[in-house]
Amino acid sequence: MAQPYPETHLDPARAGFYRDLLRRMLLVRHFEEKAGEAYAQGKVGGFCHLYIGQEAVATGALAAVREDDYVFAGYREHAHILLRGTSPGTVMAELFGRADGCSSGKGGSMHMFDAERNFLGGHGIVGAQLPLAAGAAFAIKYRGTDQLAICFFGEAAVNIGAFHETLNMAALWELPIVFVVENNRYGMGTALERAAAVWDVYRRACSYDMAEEIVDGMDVLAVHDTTVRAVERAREEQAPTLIEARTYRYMGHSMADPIHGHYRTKEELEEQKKKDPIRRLEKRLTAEGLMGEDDIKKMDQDVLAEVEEAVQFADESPDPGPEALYTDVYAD
Amino acid sequence: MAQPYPETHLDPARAGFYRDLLRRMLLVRHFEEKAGEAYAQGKVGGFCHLYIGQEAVATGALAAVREDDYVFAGYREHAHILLRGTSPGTVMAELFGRADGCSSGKGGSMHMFDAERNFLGGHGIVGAQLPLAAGAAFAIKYRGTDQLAICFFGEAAVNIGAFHETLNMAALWELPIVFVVENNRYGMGTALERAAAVWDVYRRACSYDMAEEIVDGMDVLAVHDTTVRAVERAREEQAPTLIEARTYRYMGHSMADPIHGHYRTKEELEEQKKKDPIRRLEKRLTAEGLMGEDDIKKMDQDVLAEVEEAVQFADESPDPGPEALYTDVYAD
Amino acid sequence: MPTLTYRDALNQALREEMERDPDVFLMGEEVGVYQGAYKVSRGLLEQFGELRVVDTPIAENGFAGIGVGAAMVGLRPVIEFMTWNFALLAIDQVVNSAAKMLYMSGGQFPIPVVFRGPGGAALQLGAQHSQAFESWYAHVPGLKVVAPATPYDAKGLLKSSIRDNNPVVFLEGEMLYNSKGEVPEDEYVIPIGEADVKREGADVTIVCHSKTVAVSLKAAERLEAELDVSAEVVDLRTIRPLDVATVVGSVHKTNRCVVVEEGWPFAGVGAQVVDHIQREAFDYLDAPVQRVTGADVPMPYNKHLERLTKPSPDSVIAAVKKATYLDGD
Amino acid sequence: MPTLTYRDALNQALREEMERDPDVFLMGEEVGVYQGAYKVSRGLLEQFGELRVVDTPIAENGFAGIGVGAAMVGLRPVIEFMTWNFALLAIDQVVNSAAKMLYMSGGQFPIPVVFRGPGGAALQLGAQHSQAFESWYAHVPGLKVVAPATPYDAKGLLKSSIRDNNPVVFLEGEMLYNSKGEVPEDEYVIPIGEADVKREGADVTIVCHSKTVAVSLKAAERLEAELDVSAEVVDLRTIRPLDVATVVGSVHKTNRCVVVEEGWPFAGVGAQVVDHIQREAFDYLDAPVQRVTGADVPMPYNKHLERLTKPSPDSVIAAVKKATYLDGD
Ligand SMILES: Cc1ncc(C[n+]2csc(CCOP(=O)(O)OP(=O)(O)O)c2C)c(N)n1
Ligand SMILES: Cc1ncc(C[n+]2csc(CCOP(=O)(O)OP(=O)(O)O)c2C)c(N)n1
Ligand SMILES: [Mg+2]
Ligand SMILES: [Mg+2]
Repeated sequence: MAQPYPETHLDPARAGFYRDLLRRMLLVRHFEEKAGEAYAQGKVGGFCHLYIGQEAVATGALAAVREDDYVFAGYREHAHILLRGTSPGTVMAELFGRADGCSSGKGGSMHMFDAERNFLGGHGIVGAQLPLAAGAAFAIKYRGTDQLAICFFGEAAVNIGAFHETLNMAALWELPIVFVVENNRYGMGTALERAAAVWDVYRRACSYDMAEEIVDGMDVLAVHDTTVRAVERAREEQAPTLIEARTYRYMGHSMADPIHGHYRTKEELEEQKKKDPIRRLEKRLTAEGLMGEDDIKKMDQDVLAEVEEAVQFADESPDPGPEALYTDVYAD
Repeated sequence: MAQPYPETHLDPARAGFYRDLLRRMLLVRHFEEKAGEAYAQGKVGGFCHLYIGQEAVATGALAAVREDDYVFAGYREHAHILLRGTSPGTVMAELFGRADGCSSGKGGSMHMFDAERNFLGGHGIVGAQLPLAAGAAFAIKYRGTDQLAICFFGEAAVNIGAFHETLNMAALWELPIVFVVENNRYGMGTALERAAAVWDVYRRACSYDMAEEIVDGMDVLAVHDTTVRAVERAREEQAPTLIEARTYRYMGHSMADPIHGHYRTKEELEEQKKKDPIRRLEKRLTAEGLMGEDDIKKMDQDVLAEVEEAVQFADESPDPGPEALYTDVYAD
Repeated sequence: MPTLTYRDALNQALREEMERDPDVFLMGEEVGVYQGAYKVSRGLLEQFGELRVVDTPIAENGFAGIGVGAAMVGLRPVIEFMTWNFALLAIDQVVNSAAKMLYMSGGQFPIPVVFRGPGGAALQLGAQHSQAFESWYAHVPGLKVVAPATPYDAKGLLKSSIRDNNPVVFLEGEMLYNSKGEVPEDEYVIPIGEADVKREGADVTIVCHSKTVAVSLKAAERLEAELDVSAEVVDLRTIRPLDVATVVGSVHKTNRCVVVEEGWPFAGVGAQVVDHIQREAFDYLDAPVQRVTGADVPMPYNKHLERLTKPSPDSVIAAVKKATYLDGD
Repeated sequence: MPTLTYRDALNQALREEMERDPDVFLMGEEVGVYQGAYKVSRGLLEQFGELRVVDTPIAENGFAGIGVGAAMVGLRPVIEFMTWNFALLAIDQVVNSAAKMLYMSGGQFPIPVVFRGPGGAALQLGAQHSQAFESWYAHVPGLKVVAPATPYDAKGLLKSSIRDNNPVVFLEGEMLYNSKGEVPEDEYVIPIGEADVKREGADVTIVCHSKTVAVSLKAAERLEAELDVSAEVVDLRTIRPLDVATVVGSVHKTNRCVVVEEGWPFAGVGAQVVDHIQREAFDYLDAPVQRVTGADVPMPYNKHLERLTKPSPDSVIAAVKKATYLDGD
């Protein structure tokens, strides 16, 4: 049985890498904060699911994969596409529904895509991305390359049939795929314990003789190391892995939902925020002398400026014209 | 981990019970043989999935439940409805599509029902009976009675989403239900090993912290004892059980399919037939002096006569009239 | 008469039927602790407890089947789909189990289950969350399909649906939940299968249901004011069984017809309505029946594009002009 | 020209396209070792190996999604559903993933996948195994829907479907697999979206597809012989996009029309065809368009009852009589 991952020791030679992780997490955090503001201003419509609190998971995991690997996520995917390198302006423009958005304004918050960067969505039906990602992994096997597919989903998705069907086929066919459960404890207002018969999500791997990993999802380095192992397993042994990353969301399920209330207390939320993944990495970097407080402040401001630019870009991007309504229904 | 069940010792005081089990298995065997003949004569249409070889499973399991328990099965359910006590004539008439059939000739081989005897089908979509049975178990819990639901399905059904969703909810909500996997090694022409990542089907219970049992499905007494344990668990602890019964089908998947061929050899089939569940019980009963060979012959002939009567009954039953086409579409 | 939102009218219907019949229970995602994703079930957990207001895992196929199974043994489940988009995962249980069980069993197992939740588009939810499936469900014998437009109809029809001994697909509208209307204090039910003339008129019949009723009424007002065209607005309320007599009766009077719906055009509800009219009112028709539907595209996220996909008073008026040869063609 | 069964014509199409393009693969239940539940894929495993002819577990939603995912990264999967009845479990991936991906991604991800298998009723398979879903799929923008009636059409259209860059729902007929017809030895394809006049005539147009084409042709022969009515038989071949021009053109000539389909009546394909005709040929119509459909009931098992549910030459002739006012009403 896998055990919660112990805190890693920092290696000064990798300071650049750590700083980069911090920068990425800050980017996600500030981007999401701005997205939330823009939502409140009515610039973003529909459902908008923010990633604040969970930054370490996608940041750590995606730092472990290559550009030519395929990445799939659900509807809470702003972070994942940003971490693939899609420009924040393009992502923000999609939230604003604009022509320069990563899905040309047609997809919105839940349906972001970037073919060039192998980011394959952005899917709104819980669990639907799992078979899709397995399909990409199947194609990799079919072509005999050493790519892999990585697929993110919430802990509530493990109760749906698609999870089971996909994990079985992925294990049976030895597909190069990494499944990452972002266990933020709740599916909307339902606590994991009220939805799943087994509370240790990673244990579900037992039904498929699949490799399992459990990791502290508030520790970006731990997530990274764990994913590196899973990536190796996928690339070298064509064996899939189920990673459970334990994390927490600070915001409501979507911008339309309350932050706390019937299903969780304010106290729980405040308690969890003390484990903030960004503050945690910052503290470690400063404690070990790999960054100064000023460096961090500077980085933070740079990132903030980048995100503000993104908002400006989105604001200035035009709406798609009415002719866009009937394009992209069919390919030639 | 559960282990293959050791051979039980016979208790002379229960001779009547053993004889009854034998009689039931013979009824199923002869009924199915006649059904096969009738199919060859064109009296039975559509898909017709015979149970020959698997008799010990339903016979042993259903001897362990009560009349007021709810029984669900798939499309290979002639045995199960017969074992509930529905008259063979009524079941045969359904195969013939006649008005006196247990579904008034509208259901056919795959859709048999007997509300009076709490036999709730007869379902043609692989896995669909699992949530239905959990629904009946939910109703039991809702009403607070000490009934239970028992649900039969093939080993190939464990790979479909409905299996996973249902087992999770059954375990989570502590429903009084017994799941019986009739592992006859093949789903149509696909061997278990080519469809499931884990070859010990009962191990799938691990994903739900559910009680598991593995049993020799060619040993009716072992199946019975195992089911008795599961029944107790359901009735007294409201805890579900996943039972895997290892068995074998002698015929093709349905009457339209080859008995052996691309997917299994004639040799394998002949080898398996040596473990015949009926011959096995007969041998034990005669070896331990609980039945004589003549008793058995007599019983066999009685059962055969009963089945022949059933065929005659079905033959003489009228087709439903054309007015039946539009009845039962909606209830009042 | 008190004024209620559509949401609260549904809540009342659920509450009253659960009080009336201990066999009625509500099951679905977030119906309990969270008080309902759209708050339709607010307060029910507190009143009826965990056994009768059941939060489920995300497992649509599973809990829909549990509803059908519970109905087989005599309970009267109300299964909430958070939205009908997610019910695609459960459609096997709705179509292959619920709709067919009575027939396959030769009449032994009626399935008194209600499947309910919001259907159709809300605002900017994108392609996977903005679909109107009424024509799919209405295609299937064994199902009844109800789609009320007003709080009054919602309450009366939900009560009838719960009491009905057949599987009922009950389509609400996320955009309707906040809409208000008069709802009597005294108990009432509205029979399934009866259309309602929401506005009388002489020159053209506008057939609609659910969200498009308000659109059609708005169009009718403008038609009267701007073009002196008197439009009769027929709200189907129930899609299956369809109240053909009311629709055809109206066309016999007006001789012209426009059918409005939110869903996609191909084989939509409107196509079936047209089929009845052209067959049963052929000699009364002075012009082809026109249809107004959702645009034949997956729903775009951008709000301007989204608006273009939806039936509007303008598009209804344009269709009426065609049907009355006022469009100058 | 050689004569082939519909089954072998499909087999040839698969084989030729797999030979032509290494990105094409076949996946589904029993397609490999078992040689296909209906033997459409006979010999393909032996020729192309396990990576290109993939047997799956029973997991329709899963392997349909795997097909869509593989298509997202450029393969051209052919996903076989053992029958379309079981595809209800996969319909979320067909509708929410395959049909919408291109649009949601602003044109970035075309989905060149073919979903194929037998649809409609065979003989005495009962309610859960005897359903014709073409109007459901045709309802959905983003999908193409093809339903060939002859070996020639089956081969040419399957090849086009595999080469198409969009998700294609390809409906075969279990009852058609053994039917024979001429199929040229030389390579050919048939464009998606073109109806085919299977028989020319002057007095009435019979619109049909798939299994009902043979029924309609039989009816047409008898109409000629018995009633001196000359029927034109239009085989839609593709349901979406619908070849409205050919249908309406024929009705412009004959002024009367009957639409035949195997599926249920409410919002069936025929309803949509009627809608087009009454709108685009209103002034040409001498009588209401009549429809012949499957009976509006779940499929009964009993063979006599089953026969009553299906369109037959008799029921088509009765409808033609109505459409030509020869029925004495
Ligand atoms: C099949 C399906 N059912 C229901 C929903 C509505 N829904 C959207 S997100 C969600 C909760 C998912 O929780 P989880 O998987 O834990 O992911 P998280 O939102 O916590 O990131 C639900 C029920 C949906 N989108 N799809
Ligand atoms: C969802 C679904 N997919 C496919 C089928 C076709 N089918 C019928 S039985 C069967 C094999 C089932 O095998 P198993 O569960 O092992 O039961 P057995 O037939 O061996 O008793 C298949 C694939 C079906 N009925 N339902
Ligand atoms: Mg969660
Ligand atoms: Mg089996």
